[in-house]
Amino acid sequence: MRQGVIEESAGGMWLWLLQRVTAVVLILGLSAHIVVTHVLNLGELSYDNVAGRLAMPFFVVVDFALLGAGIFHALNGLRMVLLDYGFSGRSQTMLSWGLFAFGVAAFGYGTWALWPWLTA
Amino acid sequence: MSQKDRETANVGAGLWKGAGMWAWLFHRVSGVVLALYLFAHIWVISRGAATGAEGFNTMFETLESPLFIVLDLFLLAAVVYHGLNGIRVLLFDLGVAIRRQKTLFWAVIAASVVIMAVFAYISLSFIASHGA
Amino acid sequence: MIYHELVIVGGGLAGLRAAIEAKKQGIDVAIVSQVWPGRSHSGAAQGGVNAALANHPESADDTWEKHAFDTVKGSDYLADQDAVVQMTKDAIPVIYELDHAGCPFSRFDDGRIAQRPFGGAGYPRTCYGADKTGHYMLHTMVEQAIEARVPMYVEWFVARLVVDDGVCRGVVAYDMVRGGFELFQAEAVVIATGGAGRVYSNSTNAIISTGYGMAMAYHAGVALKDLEFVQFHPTGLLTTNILMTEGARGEGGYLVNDLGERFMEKYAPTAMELAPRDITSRSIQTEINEGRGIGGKGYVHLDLRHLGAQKILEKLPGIRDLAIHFEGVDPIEEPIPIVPSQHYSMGGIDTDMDGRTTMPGLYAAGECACVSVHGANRLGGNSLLETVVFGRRAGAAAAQYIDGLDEFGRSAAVGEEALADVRDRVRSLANREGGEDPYAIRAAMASTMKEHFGVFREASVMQAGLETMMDLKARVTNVELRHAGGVFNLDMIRTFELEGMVDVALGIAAGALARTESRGSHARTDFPERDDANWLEHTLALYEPDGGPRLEAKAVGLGMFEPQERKY
Amino acid sequence: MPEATFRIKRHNPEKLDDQNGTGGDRYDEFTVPYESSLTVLEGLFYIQEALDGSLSFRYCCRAAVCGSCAMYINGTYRLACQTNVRHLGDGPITVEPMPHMPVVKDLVCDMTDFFAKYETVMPHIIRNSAPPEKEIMQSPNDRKKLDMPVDCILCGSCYSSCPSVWGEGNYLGPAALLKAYRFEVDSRDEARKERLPRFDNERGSYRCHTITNCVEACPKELNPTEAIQWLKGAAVRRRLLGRAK
Ligand SMILES: Cc1cc2nc3c(=O)[nH]c(=O)nc-3n(C[C@H](O)[C@H](O)[C@H](O)COP(=O)(O)OP(=O)(O)OC[C@H]3O[C@@H](n4cnc5c(N)ncnc54)[C@H](O)[C@@H]3O)c2cc1C
Ligand code: HEM
Ligand code: SF4
Ligand code: F3S
Ligand code: FES
Repeated sequence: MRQGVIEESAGGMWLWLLQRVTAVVLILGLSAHIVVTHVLNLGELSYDNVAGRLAMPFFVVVDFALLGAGIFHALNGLRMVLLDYGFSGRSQTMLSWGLFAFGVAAFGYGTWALWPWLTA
Repeated sequence: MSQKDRETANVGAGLWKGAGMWAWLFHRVSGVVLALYLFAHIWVISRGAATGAEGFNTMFETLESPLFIVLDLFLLAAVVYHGLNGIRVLLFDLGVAIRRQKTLFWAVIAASVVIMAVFAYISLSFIASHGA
Repeated sequence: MIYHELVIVGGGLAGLRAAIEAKKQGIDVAIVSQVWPGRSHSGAAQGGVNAALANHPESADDTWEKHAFDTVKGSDYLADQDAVVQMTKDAIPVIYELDHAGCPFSRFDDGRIAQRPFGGAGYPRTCYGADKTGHYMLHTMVEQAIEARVPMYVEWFVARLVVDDGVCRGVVAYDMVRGGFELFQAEAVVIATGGAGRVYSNSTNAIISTGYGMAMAYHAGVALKDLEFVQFHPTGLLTTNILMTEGARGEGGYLVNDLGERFMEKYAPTAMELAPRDITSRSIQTEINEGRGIGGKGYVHLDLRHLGAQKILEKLPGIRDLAIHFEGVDPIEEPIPIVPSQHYSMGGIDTDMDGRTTMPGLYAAGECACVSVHGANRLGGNSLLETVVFGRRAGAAAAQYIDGLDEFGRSAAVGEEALADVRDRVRSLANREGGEDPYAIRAAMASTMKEHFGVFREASVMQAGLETMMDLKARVTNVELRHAGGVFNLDMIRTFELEGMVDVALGIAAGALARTESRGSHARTDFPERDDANWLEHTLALYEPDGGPRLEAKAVGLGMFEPQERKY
Repeated sequence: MPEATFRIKRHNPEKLDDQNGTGGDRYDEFTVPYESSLTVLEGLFYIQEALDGSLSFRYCCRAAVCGSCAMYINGTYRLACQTNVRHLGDGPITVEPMPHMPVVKDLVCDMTDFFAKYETVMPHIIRNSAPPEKEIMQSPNDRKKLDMPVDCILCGSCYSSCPSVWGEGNYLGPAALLKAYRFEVDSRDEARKERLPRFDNERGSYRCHTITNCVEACPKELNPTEAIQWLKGAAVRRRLLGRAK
């Protein structure tokens, strides 16, 4: 009975591993992000401030890493949650591709949103 | 399992004795909350690109109202718990301290409380100093 | 109707091994078992399994001949020596085969399979996996059967054999999970249903060890052999009779009476606690009878404290758990209260070395069979061995028998009658009114057997016991079934079992009363000596529907070893 | 004589269309007298024999080695045969089948899926080389690695307790994965790629979220979580770093 399902769901190590890797990126990146924006800059949140920070190459890297890792981690996390509530076989495949497409779109949108800051 | 089987399945309570179950549930809930927030966040930031400096600063003002700061605190709690428990899970993945999962859970809770206390102090004094 | 060329009744070690062997030979074989095979009683075995591997530093010159000698001497010369030779020779490859199949035996430092001393053995030759040997062997065998893709009918209770024209052609079984009876047609049947311990109230056996499989063959006209030889294990827990393995003494445990004496020095000065089970049980019973039980009560102590926590945790972890959970005693801190308890049925379905019975198409192996390799007293660690050695041989013999059949025999449809018969039986049981309570009879039987056919036996006591048993047998015909049909109907299963149990118990009683000598586990106070002139022979019990069995004698297979006095 | 009150959850599939539509589900109370000690299993037998012959439950060894009698007793997973009423304090003893499992009747759960999953992990040794003449050597240290997993009695408690199993019936569950581990860590097992795909996927090890309910539930005090974590690591070592088993 289960044989078919088992074979269909071969793989999974990469997603599992990437969830861990992105978690590490997030924990480092988010700590930095929160400290910089909310602790050091508290009370001084303003367009210029943020723009100035975003122009620094180091923060460009951090923010893009955070954006990518965050999107992946969040979507794959949501996928893991949904898998536990009834997605298997074909619907699992469709879910995965759907979320993948959404992730790419979100990353594109995020980049577009960040763009003016970088070029400002 | 088919629907009928699920219905005849005997759902009981009292499975909540091990800390691991709570740890997982909080992690899952905070994870989903954060995931949904992330996309809201991207959208908010993108408003900056759309409206330019002026609109952005008005938005920040809204965000610095007490209501949003309190909401922010909840969000922060989710991040802090999820992050710390994430480290707990990562340790298990490295094969470390699996048999001490309960102690680690309480450590995560304790650390979360401390961190949140600090943030709450900073935020509340911010609200106080800026007046309502 | 379900058809398989070979049906194996019972998924314990013997049944599994038989099935794997038949499968290897290309036979369409299936196992039908009352419990998932990995839950069979074999899994409760603790101490170990014997083979002259000569791995132990003190057993470098051990050989299968010495193993055979110990076995025959242990049996009080009632074992068939050709079968013993076969078993002890096969023991060595069988253990290696188990190891190759992944059985997690404990190891010596050099990586070889570890061995420990056991009662009645001249050398430490008992291979073990901590104190869970049976569990490890059973799971290994289940895994092998799964790999070999042997179909298993799990939770099917076999109610009777199908006999067509004197040939065994299948079984009728109750499908416990889905309900209803079903006919299994087959060319041959192997019975591997384990022991009959539960006819005694003080048994170490699983609750499903009722001897019903023996009774099925018995009712079909096959003789049961040597039933009167019932092994009492020296060390069962006081309140539950759960076994404390002989391995506990093998690792150095002491038996101590109320005076704090290691009383075994009076009874077996050389072997001490490692005398064979019959002798040790009698010694304990004597201490108790003479008032030296702990506090004058009916038990003595098994003391492991001097072994130290580390050794107990490493070698006897299961024993410790059992003592804690079931007796509330931690062996690291306190001695364990123990009593001799019914443990093993040396007797069983009369078979030859290949598991063949006198009925064509019917085979038996394991504890339900009597080959006989244990004679009047089984040595610890020989029974697990028996299940795999003779399970294999029975599977092979049945396969060969099936290969030799002509096509005509295969296709004939039989057994509808047997199926209808079982259904009628249930209906009539259920329709009876104001009948006997089967559980009252069961309880009366079990305590009668304990009181009247225990460690020591005597004519007048046994006579009274036999009369009670005859009475109970008459009452069984009046039992009433409160619930018929349905799924997982324990009432029905246990009532079926009762009918078989009473007949097996009667066989034990009749055989014990008739045998006017003391031999092995059969110790009569009125006939304390072994009587080779008259009684160096097996007892065969044949079923009579009314009253007790008809007894006959069968010659013992002698050979390598001349009968001599047993001294330890 | 002391007495114990048993509150037993009943389920009879044949009464599925009961007027109250409960599928024959109800709690029945029984009073069981005993002398000095009584296990829950003995109590169930007393009820079946003397009070209600239609009660169904699994049993075999009555010595905590066969795994038949796992149930939910006073809200915890226990082996009925190993649980003495004196351990349970005063008050009625509530006995239910293992939660989140389909029920066959009364306290008997349907274990079909449980065993089917166990079979999919290839629960047997895999050897590729010719067997030696004698035993396959194994150091006591290597043997020690087996101590934990070989004690599993496949009682199903862990499986019933795992939220990842409840959510989606295709997860292999802790018991099957523990079995895969039992062979993967065995120094005598020579599996290369054979068993790996059976557990190295999202119906296998990756579906475990280290919830550790299984550890809490196990009456043999085993640790399936540790085993599953090892399997995840082993897959990475083998697939990514190309290590042998
Ligand atoms: C507590 C204990 C410890 C022991 N320790 C040792 C030891 O250390 N060393 C040693 O050598 N021996 C030991 N023994 C003896 C040994 O374990 C048994 O003799 C042996 O395991 C019997 O195996 P078996 O395959 O014949 O039967 P079992 O393992 O009893 O299997 C019987 C099978 O038959 C099935 N069955 C029975 N009736 C029916 C039916 N009517 N319909 C369908 N299926 C049925 C059951 O489901 C089961 O699968 C011990 C015994 C006990 C009681
Ligand atoms: C702060 C650093 C973070 C760490 C260390 C971290 C760690 C983890 C880990 C290890 C898991 C896997 C849990 C499992 O398999 O059981 C996980 C799951 C998840 N994470 Fe994170 N995470 C972090 C931040 C985030 C963020 C910012 C989001 C949202 C945007 C997020 C959303 C999720 C979700 C939805 C899951 C799935 C939860 C589940 O399966 O129950 N995480 N996280
Ligand atoms: S791991 Fe424990 S709970 Fe799970 S099946 Fe095995 S013994 Fe039962
Ligand atoms: S409860 Fe389930 S999720 Fe993993 S740790 Fe145990 S298998
Ligand atoms: S009856 Fe075997 S574990 Fe309880």
